[in-house]
Amino acid sequence: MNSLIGHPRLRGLDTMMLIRAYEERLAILQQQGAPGTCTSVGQEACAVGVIGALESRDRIITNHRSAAHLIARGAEPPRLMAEVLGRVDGYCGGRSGTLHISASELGVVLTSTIVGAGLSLAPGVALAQIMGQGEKGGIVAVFFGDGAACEGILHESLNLARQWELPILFVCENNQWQAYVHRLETMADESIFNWARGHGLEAERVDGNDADAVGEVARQTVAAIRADGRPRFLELLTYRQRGHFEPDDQAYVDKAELNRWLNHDPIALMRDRLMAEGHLDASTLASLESEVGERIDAADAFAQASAWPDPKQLLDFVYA
Amino acid sequence: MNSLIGHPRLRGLDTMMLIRAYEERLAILQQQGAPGTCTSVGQEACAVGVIGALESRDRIITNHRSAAHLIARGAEPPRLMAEVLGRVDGYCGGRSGTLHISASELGVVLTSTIVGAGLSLAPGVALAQIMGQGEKGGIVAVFFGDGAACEGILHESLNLARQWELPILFVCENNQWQAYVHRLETMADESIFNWARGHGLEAERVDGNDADAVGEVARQTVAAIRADGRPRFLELLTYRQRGHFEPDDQAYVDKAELNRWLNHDPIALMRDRLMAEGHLDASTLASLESEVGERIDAADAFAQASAWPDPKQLLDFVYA
Amino acid sequence: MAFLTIEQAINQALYEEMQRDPRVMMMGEGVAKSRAWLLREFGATRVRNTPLAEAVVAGTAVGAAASGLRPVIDLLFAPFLTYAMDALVNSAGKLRYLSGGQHEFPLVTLCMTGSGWCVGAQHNHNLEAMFVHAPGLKVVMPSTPADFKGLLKSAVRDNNPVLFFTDLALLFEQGEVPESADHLVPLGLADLRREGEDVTLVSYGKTVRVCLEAAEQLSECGISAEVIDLRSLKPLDEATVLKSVRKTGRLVIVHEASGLCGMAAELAALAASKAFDALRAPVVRLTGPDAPAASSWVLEQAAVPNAGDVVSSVETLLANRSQSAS
Amino acid sequence: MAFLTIEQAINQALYEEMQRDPRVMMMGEGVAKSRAWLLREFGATRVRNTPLAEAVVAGTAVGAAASGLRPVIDLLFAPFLTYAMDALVNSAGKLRYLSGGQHEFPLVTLCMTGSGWCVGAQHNHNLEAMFVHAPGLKVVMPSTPADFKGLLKSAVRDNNPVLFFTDLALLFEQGEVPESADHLVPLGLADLRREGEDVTLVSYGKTVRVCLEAAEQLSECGISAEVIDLRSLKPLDEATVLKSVRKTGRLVIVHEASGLCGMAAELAALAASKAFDALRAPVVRLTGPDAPAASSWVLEQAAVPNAGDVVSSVETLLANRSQSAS
Ligand SMILES: Cc1ncc(C[n+]2csc(CCOP(=O)(O)OP(=O)(O)O)c2C)c(N)n1
Ligand SMILES: Cc1ncc(C[n+]2csc(CCOP(=O)(O)OP(=O)(O)O)c2C)c(N)n1
Ligand SMILES: [Mg+2]
Ligand SMILES: [Mg+2]
Repeated sequence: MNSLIGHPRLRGLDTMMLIRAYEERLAILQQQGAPGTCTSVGQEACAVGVIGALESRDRIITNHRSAAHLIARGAEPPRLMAEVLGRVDGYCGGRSGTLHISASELGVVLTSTIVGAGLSLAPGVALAQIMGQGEKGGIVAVFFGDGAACEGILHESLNLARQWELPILFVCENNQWQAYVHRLETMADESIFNWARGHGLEAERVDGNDADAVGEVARQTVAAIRADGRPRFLELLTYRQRGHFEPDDQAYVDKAELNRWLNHDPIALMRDRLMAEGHLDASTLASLESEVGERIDAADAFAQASAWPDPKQLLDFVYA
Repeated sequence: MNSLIGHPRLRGLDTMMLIRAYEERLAILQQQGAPGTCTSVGQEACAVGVIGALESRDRIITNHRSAAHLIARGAEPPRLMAEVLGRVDGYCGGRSGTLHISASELGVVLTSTIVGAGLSLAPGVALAQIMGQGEKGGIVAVFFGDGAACEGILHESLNLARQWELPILFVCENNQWQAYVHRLETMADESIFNWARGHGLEAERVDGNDADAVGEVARQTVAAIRADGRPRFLELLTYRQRGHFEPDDQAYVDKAELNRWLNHDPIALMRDRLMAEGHLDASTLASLESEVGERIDAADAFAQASAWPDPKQLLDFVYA
Repeated sequence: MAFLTIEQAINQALYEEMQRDPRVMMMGEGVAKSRAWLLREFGATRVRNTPLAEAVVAGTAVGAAASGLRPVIDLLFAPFLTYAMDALVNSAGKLRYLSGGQHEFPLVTLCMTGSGWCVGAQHNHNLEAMFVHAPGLKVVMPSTPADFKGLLKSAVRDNNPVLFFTDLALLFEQGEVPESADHLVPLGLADLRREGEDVTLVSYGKTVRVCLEAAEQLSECGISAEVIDLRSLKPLDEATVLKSVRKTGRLVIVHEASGLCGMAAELAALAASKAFDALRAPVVRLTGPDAPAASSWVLEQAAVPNAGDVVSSVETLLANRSQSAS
Repeated sequence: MAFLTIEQAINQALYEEMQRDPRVMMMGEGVAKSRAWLLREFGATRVRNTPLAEAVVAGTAVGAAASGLRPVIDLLFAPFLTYAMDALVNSAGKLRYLSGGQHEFPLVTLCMTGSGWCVGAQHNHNLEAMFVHAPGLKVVMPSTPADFKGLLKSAVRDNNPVLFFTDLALLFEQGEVPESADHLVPLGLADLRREGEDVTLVSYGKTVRVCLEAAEQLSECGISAEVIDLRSLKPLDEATVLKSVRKTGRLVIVHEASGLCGMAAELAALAASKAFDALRAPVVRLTGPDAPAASSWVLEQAAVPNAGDVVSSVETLLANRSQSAS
C-alpha cells in the first residue's frame, strides 16, 4: 500500500484507481490479442465499499466481473494478469482465465461464470461456516448482477438463506445491463431489492458509485448479519461503463444514459470529495497515479514473462 | 350432468362429490394392486371454483395432483381411470399413467409431474394465445403447489409473465404439504402470495376450501386478466387430506392440524351451506350420491375392461 | 454378516459414515422424514429437510463441500437432477479444474430411477450416462446390498463429487452385508459375478440379475457365460472388462438406459478399440429404447431387456461359433 | 451460390424461415440485438429479448411449440443449457410420448460451444451427447455454411425439438451456400466429404476439417481416407457410416467432446455390432479428454484432436495392414 495514504478513505480511492488501471491495461492487452474480459470499470465503489466492510474470516463469491472484488480483497495484479493471459503464475495456473478466478487464500472462493451460480453456492459456504468449518463468526458476501437476479436461483437462494438463517450478504450490483440487454427490457420494476423484501429479508438500495455510502451501509449490514446470523440484501445502483466484454463499442447503449453515469464516476466522485475535504491534494494524487501506473506496468511485465502451462499437465486437477 | 341439479352451485357440489368418489375409488384400487396416485381429496373446491370461472378457449396446466382439475373441466372418469391403470382407453393411451395426464381436447395441456414445470410451460402457452394461435382472448390457468412455489422457476415465470404481459392466472394451491415435509419447514413466511406481490402482480389469498369464495375471486380475477391481459396470482389455502401418494398413513402429520381441516371439508361445507340455504335437501343429496356412485362403478368397470397397450407400439409417439 | 435390504444397507452406510465423521451431513426434500433414524441420531443440524429447490440444494452441497463439510444430498428421482444440472455439471464437475485445484468436492448425490413402479418417464429415466460423459464427476450404480453399502461408504469418503444411482426395483432386495464399519468397496472396481468361457455379459444395476438369470439358462444349453457387474460406471474398471473379453471373445452389454451414447456404447467402443484382436463376434448391446419410459406396466416392462433377450442374443452370437472361431 | 460465413448462413436460414412461416419466432437473451436485422424485419413480437432465465425461456418455447408457434431459442453457450435441462429433457423430450401423442414440439434450441476462445469450461463444453442420449430430441451439429443453412431450415420445419450446436470456431468460416430459399439439408443424412479406400474418418463440427486435413496428408503417404461429416447426430445416418466401414474396414472417429459415452463411443459400438465382420483393425476414438476445458490457450488447444493425431493413428492402424487383411 502506498506510503502517501494517510486517511483511510484515501486507501479506498487508491484501490479504485488500481482496479481501474488494471482493467484499462487488460483492455489494451485485449486489443493486442489477449483474451477479452468483463471489466468492472464504473463499479469499483461497490467492491471497495462492501469488501472494506468485511473481515478476513468472511468469504466472498464473485462472478465473471470479478477484478474489482479480487483487487479490493488484496489480490495481486501480477497474478491476476497472468491468469487472464492463461499463464502458470495466475491464481488458477491459467486454467480459469478471466472468467472464473478463485483465490481461496484470500477467501474469494468458487467463482463461477454461470450467471446466478454464485447464488446457488453461497448457502453452502455459509452453512459450513455455521456448522463449524473455518473461523468462527464469518459471513459470506455474494456478488451478482441485475441479470443474475432474474435467474430462478435467486428465489431459491433467498428462501433457503432465510429459512436456514444463513449469514449471507447478498450484493446485487445493478449496473443496468445484462450483456447486451438493458435491464428495463427484462424486469418490469424499478427495483430489485423488492424481490428480497418479498422474501422477508431486510434489503436496502444505495448509490453504488459512492464508496462512502456503500461502505456505510455495508458496515451496518455486516454488523447486523454478524449479530443475528440472518441474511440481508443490498442493491447497489451503478453502471457498466465499458460495455459487456472487451472489446465492446457500446453502439447499442443510450449515450445520454451513459453520459449521466460517466459524470457520476465513482473514482472522480471520491477524488473530488477527498480534495474538497482537504484529505487529498494534487501532488499526492499525482504520486498515487504514478505508483498505480508502475504497479500495473510491473504486473504486465510479470504476466507476459510468465510461462505457459505444460500441456503434459492438461489432466491435473480434474479429480482430487 | 345430473338432472336433479337445479341450482348452479349444486353442479359444483356434484362435481366435487364426483372427484372425491373417483379418487377414493382409486385409493381402493391401489390397495388391490393398481398404481398409486396423488389424490386431491380436500382440495376439490380449488379446482371447481377456479375452473368454473374459465371458458373453453382458456387453457389449463395441472400437475401430479390433477384429478380434480381434469374432472372439473369435464374429463370423463372412465378414461381417467383407464389411464391410471395404464390402459389403451386412457386419455394418453396408458403412456402417462396417473402422473402426467393431458387432455388437449378439454384444453388441459402439457401436464408435467416435475414440480414447477407447469410454471415454465405456462408463459409459452399464453404467448401463443396472444400471438394469434387458438381462439382469441383465451387465458392460461396454471395450477401448482406450495412446494412448486419454492422452485426457482416461479420467479422466472412471474417475471416473464409480468414483463411480457402474458394472460396467466397463477393458482397456488397451498395445501400445507410438500410430499412429506410441512411447508413451514421450507418457507419462513406465512404467505406465498407476497412473492407474487414482490413481482408487482396483483395477488389474493382466499379460503381454498370454500368453492363459493374461490369461484368469486376467480371470476373477478379472470375478468381482470381478460380485460388488460396482465397476469395475476391466487393463493388458495387448503389441505391435503389423504397424504401425498397412495397409500400414505400420514403418521408424520399433526393430527390436530389435520382434524381442523377435516372439519372444514370443502364438500361438507358446500353441502351444509346449500342445505341451509334451501337449495338442497336430503333426498336430492342421496340421489346425487348414488348417481356419483354409479358413475364411478361404471368408470371402474370400463377401465378394468380396457385393453393393455400393445408392446409393439412401444415406440409410437416418441417423435412426431 | 447381516442380512439386509438395499434400503437398509444404504441407511447403514449413511449412519456409519455420519458416526465416523462429523463433517458428513445430509440434505434433501424429506430426508429428515425418510431417514428419521438419522435425524434422531445426528440431529437437525446434520440431517436437513430442504425446500423443493433442487438447484440450490445441489449448489449448497457444492459450496459446503468446498468449505469443509461432506454433504450427501438426496434428490429423489433421477429426472429431478435436471434442475440441479448447473450445480453438478458446471460447478461440482468443473470448479476444481478451473480453479487450478483450489477446491475439493466431497459430495454425494443420491437418486433413484428404474422401471417397475409405473411412474413414467419423469420419474423413471436412467440418465447416469449423462454424468459419465461430464468431466470431474464419478458415477456409481450398484446392484447388491453389500455393494450398496460398501460403495456408498467409499463415495462419502471420496473427495470428488459422486453420483449414486439406486434402481428402485432393487430397494427391497435382500442380501448378505459385512457388518464391519470398514466394509468398503472401492470406486472403480467391477465385480466378476460369474465366471464363464464363451461370452462376457456386462451390466450394472437391476439388469445384472437379468444377466445372471440368462447365464443360468445358458449353462443349461452348455453355454458358459461370464457376468460382470460394473458397480462403478466412472471410474470404469476397463481392465476387468477387457480381461474377460479377451478370454471369451464375445461381449454382450445389457442395461436399462437408452442405448445412444449410453454405457453400452462406451463398453462396446472399449472392446472394439482395446480388445479388437480378441473379439470373435459382433458386440451386442441390449438396452432400453430411445424412448421415454411409459407408465403402463406392459410398455414399461417391454422396454427393459430381460433374460430371454440375453439368452437369444447369445445363442445367435454362438450359432456361428465354429465359423468365426479363429 | 452465395459466399457466406456460417454466421450469415444461420441468419439467412432464420430470415427465410421467419419470412415463410409467420409462426416462427425467436427468443433469447440478446437475440433482438445479436439479430437486430430480424428484429427490424419481423418486429418485437416475433424477435424477443428475454431475461436471463434459461429455464423459463426454454419452458416457454416448449409451451409455445405445443400451442401452435414454432419457436427458435438462442441459449448462447452450451453449458447454459444446464439451466434449461428440465424443459428440454423432461418436457420437450417426453411430453409428446407421455401424452400419447397429443403434443408436437416444433422447437429449435441454438447454442454455441467449442474451443478457440480461451473462455474455459463453463462456456466451452461440447455436451451434445447428453441430448443424443435423451429420448425425443434431435441433435444437429454441422460444419459448413451450406449445411448450417440447410440444416437449420430443416430443423425449423421439423415437428420435433432440435438442439442445434454451433462450434464457435467455425462462425466466421466462409463457403458456398445455395441461394434458393428451398435449400434444405434433411436431418439424419451424413455427408461423404471425401472418398477413400483404406480408412473411414468420421467426425462432425469443427473436427471435420481436422479429418480433411489429415486425409490430405495421408494421401501424400499413399493412404486413402474416406471422410464422413455426420452433420446430424440424432437421427444418426447409420447407413452411410456402415457402408463406408464395410468398404474400408477401418474406423477412426474424431470429435472434440469428451470420449466417455460420447458420439465416438456410439459410432464405435455401431461398427462393432453392425459391421463387425468387415472391421479389419481396432476402432480408434480420438476425442477430447475427460476433463473440463481450460482457458489457457495451450491447454485448450492440447485438448482438441488435431490432424497430426489423426494421421498418426491411421498410420498405426495401417502399419499392420498386411497382417490383419483378411
Ligand atoms: C446462465 C448464463 N447465461 C448467460 C450467460 C452469458 N452472460 C455472461 S455475463 C452476462 C450478463 C450478466 O448480467 P448481470 O448478471 O447483470 O451481470 P453484469 O454482467 O451486468 O455484471 C451474460 C448474459 C452466462 N454466463 N450464464
Ligand atoms: C422437481 C421435482 N422434485 C421432487 C418431486 C417429487 N414430488 C412430487 S410431488 C411433490 C410435492 C410437491 O409439493 P407441492 O408443490 O406443494 O404440491 P402438492 O403435492 O402439495 O400438491 C414432490 C416432492 C418432483 N416430482 N419433481
Ligand atoms: Mg448487470
Ligand atoms: Mg403442497
